[in-house]
Amino acid sequence: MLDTSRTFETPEGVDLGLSIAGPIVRAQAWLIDLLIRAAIYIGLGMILNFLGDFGGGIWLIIIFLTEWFYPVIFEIFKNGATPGKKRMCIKVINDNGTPIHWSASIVRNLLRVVDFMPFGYAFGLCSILISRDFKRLGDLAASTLVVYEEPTASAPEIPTAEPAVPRQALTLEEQRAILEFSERSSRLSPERCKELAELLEVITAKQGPTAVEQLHRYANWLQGRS
Amino acid sequence: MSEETTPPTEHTPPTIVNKDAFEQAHAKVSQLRHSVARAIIGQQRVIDETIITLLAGGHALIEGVPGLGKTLLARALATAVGTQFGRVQFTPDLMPTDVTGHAMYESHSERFVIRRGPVFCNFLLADEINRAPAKTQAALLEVMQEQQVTIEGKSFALQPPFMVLATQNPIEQEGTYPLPEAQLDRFLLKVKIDYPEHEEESALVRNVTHGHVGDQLNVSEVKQVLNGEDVVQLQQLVANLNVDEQVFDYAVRLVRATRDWNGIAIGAGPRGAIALIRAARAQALLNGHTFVTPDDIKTIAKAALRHRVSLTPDMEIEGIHIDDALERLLEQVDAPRT
Amino acid sequence: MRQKAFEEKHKPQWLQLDSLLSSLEQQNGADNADFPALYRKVCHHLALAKDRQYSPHLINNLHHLVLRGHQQLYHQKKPFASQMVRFLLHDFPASLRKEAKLFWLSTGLFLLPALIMGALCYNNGDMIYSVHSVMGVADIEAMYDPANESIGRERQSDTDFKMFGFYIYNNVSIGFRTFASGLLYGIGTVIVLISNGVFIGSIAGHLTQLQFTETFWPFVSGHGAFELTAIVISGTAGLQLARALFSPGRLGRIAALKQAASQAVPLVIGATLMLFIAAFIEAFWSSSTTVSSPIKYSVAAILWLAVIAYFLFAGRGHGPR
Amino acid sequence: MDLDKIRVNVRPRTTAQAIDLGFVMARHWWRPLMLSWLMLALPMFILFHLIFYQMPWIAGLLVWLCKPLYEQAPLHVLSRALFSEKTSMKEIAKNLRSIAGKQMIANLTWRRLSLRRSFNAPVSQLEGLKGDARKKRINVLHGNKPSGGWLTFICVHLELVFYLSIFALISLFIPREIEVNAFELITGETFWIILLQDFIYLLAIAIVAPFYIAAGFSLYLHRRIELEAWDIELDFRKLNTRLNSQKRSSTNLAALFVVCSLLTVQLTDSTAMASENFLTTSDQTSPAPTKETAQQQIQEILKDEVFGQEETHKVWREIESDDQPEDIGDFDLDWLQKIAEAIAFIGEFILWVIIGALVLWIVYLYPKWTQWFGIKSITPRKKYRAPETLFGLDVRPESLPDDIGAEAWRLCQDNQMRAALSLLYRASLVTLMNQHKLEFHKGATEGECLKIVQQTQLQELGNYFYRLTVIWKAMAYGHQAPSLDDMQSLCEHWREHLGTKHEPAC
Repeated sequence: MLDTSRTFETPEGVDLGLSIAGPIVRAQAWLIDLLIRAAIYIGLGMILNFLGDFGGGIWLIIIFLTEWFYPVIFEIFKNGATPGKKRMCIKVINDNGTPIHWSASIVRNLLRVVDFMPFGYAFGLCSILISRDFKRLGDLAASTLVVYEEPTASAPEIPTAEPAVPRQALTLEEQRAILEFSERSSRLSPERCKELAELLEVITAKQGPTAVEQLHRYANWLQGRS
Repeated sequence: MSEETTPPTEHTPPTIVNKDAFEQAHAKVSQLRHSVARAIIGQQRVIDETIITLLAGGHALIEGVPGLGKTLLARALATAVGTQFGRVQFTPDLMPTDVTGHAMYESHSERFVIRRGPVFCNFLLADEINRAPAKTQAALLEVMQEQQVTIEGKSFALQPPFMVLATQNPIEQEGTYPLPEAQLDRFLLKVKIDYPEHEEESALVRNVTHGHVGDQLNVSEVKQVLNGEDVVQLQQLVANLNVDEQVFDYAVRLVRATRDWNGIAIGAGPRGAIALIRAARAQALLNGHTFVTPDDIKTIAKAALRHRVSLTPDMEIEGIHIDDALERLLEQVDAPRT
Repeated sequence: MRQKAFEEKHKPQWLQLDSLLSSLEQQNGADNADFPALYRKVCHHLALAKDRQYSPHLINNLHHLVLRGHQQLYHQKKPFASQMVRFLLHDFPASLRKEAKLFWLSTGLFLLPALIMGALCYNNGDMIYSVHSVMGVADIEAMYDPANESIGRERQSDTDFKMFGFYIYNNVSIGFRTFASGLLYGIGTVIVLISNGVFIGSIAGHLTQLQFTETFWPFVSGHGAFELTAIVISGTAGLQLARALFSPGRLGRIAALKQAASQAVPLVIGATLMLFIAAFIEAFWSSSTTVSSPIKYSVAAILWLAVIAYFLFAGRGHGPR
Repeated sequence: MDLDKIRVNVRPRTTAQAIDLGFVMARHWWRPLMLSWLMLALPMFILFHLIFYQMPWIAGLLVWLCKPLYEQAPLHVLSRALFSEKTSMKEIAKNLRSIAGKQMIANLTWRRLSLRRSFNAPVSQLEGLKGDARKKRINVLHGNKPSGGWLTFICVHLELVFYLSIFALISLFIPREIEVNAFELITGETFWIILLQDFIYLLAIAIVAPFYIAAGFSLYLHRRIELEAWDIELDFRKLNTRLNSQKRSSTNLAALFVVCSLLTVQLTDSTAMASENFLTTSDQTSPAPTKETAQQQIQEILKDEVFGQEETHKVWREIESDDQPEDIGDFDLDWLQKIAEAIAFIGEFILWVIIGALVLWIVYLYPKWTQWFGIKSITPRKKYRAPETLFGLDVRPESLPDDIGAEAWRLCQDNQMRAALSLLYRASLVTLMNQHKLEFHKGATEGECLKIVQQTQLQELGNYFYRLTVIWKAMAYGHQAPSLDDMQSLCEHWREHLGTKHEPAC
């Protein structure tokens, strides 16, 4: 099965899944960061321009610091995400699932120089395309990952219906499928709902919209509504 | 939390400790000390603290560079108590099931057989616990807390007495996984082993090399002086030793002082005080008192607190160790009032 | 247990963990004694929910909670300031001494071309044109020409600042590149080291031959202690990467590289700090013309001795814990 | 073909994650995708350059224009591979015309610049829809959150990145002696150089193509997974199979539903009349490698902030232009200049002060430094001040009665053992502190006090104090009252050991 997620077993014996972020979304995040940095440089440049050489020196120092440490600072203090990454809902973590720390962040960001070579992050791109976990060279050296930070979704409501007990014993997985059907039914077209529900004629013994209704009733029962 | 004994409610009338039973117990403990000390030259404080942990029914974390006789200590103690000894060398590739045990399919009998891991013993030496990844550490820590092992959904209670001696190298060494601070609480005491004094060291070298081929550890000098039941009885007795209100108060004040002590970033939690009292009771038995004195508290205070507090950055910058800070704290906190 | 009942029974604990995590994430979590136990419980809930195939959104939410908990529990918080001091007084010099062989290799790669080019340029006035353009040489000559009035004038503070910014930007970038290009099997590092050696050596030789010693040597000797050493240290770090790639030993290449990178970090950070110091000296001290040459030379000698002593002796003990 | 045989983990994903899955798919089936792409692209490249060898820039333009044609075959391969079906290259070659020729004119003309090309391709190619039906289908699939635009935008830039990178790499390996630089390679005008440019362009788009196609297809797939709940269908079907295991064949018939609609390859030539969204404004692909356009477009794109990695260079220019005072403006800014100079001067001063402070600090910390440097340091002695209370006892001399022994004995006879012992113990401490100048800390316990006393040379005093301490501790913490005899002895001997010198002081 091809997938973009990696699972880690925590010390507590629970599997945690993380979705690895690929090149497109990372490029988008990088673009946003680039625009932010450019805006800072231009804005500051205009202000510092009035201070002559002194301003010029300060400006250079700021550019230097920002160019090298902008990602580092955000990754350490802002939970692994620069503003661009935050906007794209991705963040950097260590590849054992723990938050990124100083030395890893510094390694992965200093090695941007190599990733950038020979032009426009070409080496980094090749590395991302080839490596299993979308890692650029900096990520490989620092053992870091870029993953999606999935926001918690609010609970989808199951259409209320009179609970009914399924006629046949269902395995847990099947119960979950019925629950999921009910949860997602509002986002499916009615025809498609009907089609799906009719697949389960063996249990519902019904056709058409009543089959959908019947599945909702099972779902209500499965969820524990009395 | 099985780790904690219920602290006596206020104004507990002093329980009457049977004098004879106590004298017997004290004698046994003294024998134990001497017996263990035969194998381990010097390091009397380390031996005492380990015995205290045993008597208080806790677990000890021993810190020190390799080669200072940690394994010997655990083995000597196990021999003296006449119980089963288990040892696990923690390595980066150690799996939780290597510690706890696992179910194996036996093809000829066509059924699953539970292979018990090394935790099924009375004394477990978890060597270099910080070399194993967090997953394996967590497995051991859970066993320590629950005193039972779950394999394939079945629970197996461990036979008391059960004690874990976990050793760790100083954190700075490469390739270690430090125990999460919040989990260190599970250890009653953190024992520090330092290099022995000069005479002690030469005695040690003589002892190890005399009449031996190779450098196997020599516990033949150690005689069995107790058995498992004795230990359980001793633990009972220790748990019933008298603690005066003032001593309780002293322990609590010490722990509270760690929380707003200038120089300590994170103070000890309530479990710190509980650990202090538990260990002090055992210390009292070692000293031959039927009651706990502030001296007992003070003697074990550093061992009971050093893994529960952490220093502020500026203290660390000044090169002050946790023990120094605790020492100052102990000097400053008033001993009990009468 | 049905999902609804399960949710109702454990919801308070989830909410508690959630708020605890929020406060921990804001780094003001005061008392976290309950945290591991609570976290463990919720882990258990997640495992149960997965096992009982409760609805995906519940599993997702619990998963998210556990993920945050995992990140907090195994997060290593170390105070930055003490780490920094520890780094300066122990880690940095100690890790350089550990890589003494590579350091000397790096020094050789830098120093030999510099000496050779210096000697060649000193003996042959035209030699410099083989590595520099005519324009470049003219610029440099103009800069250090004692007859040139502009260098005799004390520079203003604001110019100093501008140069400070420039030096930091330029030097540190060179340092970083020297390190990072070690990832190309060391080729980049070697090229940077040699070319810097050639560049500096040729200029030094050429200017000495032109008798511009009064302006050139006092200028470079002071900050050179930090700057040249830092470049060589960056080179050492780059060579560490290269070594991991060439002879990964018993590890895989990637694993060896990771290990080398984490070992090289102290060197890179240290070199950066040294380049900051160098930029400061270069901008505010070396450029000063009111200070006479003997003073500059003696300060330079002190700085060189300090740097050497630092790397020889600092952090020999156990280091602060 | 069966949904059960699908090779990806079917679950709803966000747009970005769908694209990522596309990249994973492309990586996994890299070889067949690449081969089927080259199958058409390479011959056409050669063909165009043979035909237009006099105007190679036209050939380059055509190579660019025909990109959608090459993408049809990989898409076909991918859609079959997804359901575990292998497609041999021979098969493709045989059906090349029917696969690649589908809706060719539309693809190469008004749909050519669509930003959502790779998303929409499966609709026309795999579902075989055209005209209004296709348009409707596309609208349904995109819903209210059309996707695929960013994918195309970024992939175009990736092509450009690879294109320029290859040049950069080449220029790295050209020895200095040969006076050819990368810039001349990019801007050169001779046939061979343009051919080289075109070939490098082909390489660049070849690297990106499989990923682009697969990512677009994955986007399309996930919209359908979301709209049609494939994952639920899979589960339901499994459930059905379990309950109807005896009638397995019939369920398999039903299983063909989704898949058929997805993968029907209609072999009729398409002259689609669809007037779909036509995005004229997009800069949809990278520059055609003709000499003018290439140079011009590269310049344009490099101006784009997206490619602002050149910003460092901009920086340098800014600084140099800083030197020109005219830039500041016509109005008089001398005062500002002066302020700046003042700030700079103060700043420099502050920096020196900081340096000085650092040096002082280092000197101040010297003892600790020595420790860190491995030299044993001398721990500074703490200052000692006699405490006023010890164990909560008032231990100032003034607080004591005159005749301690007698007073204590009186308390004993009143049966106030504890008070008596407390008095004796307290008085002893006071005497020890004041007469013998012993140091007790605030937090010193009885045991520690005893140790201090025993360290003095006063053997008898030590013995007495030892007895007192033991009895006191048993009383205070063990609630064990001492015998009257013991108390009497203690009270009587108090003066002998501790009282004599104390008396005159009072």
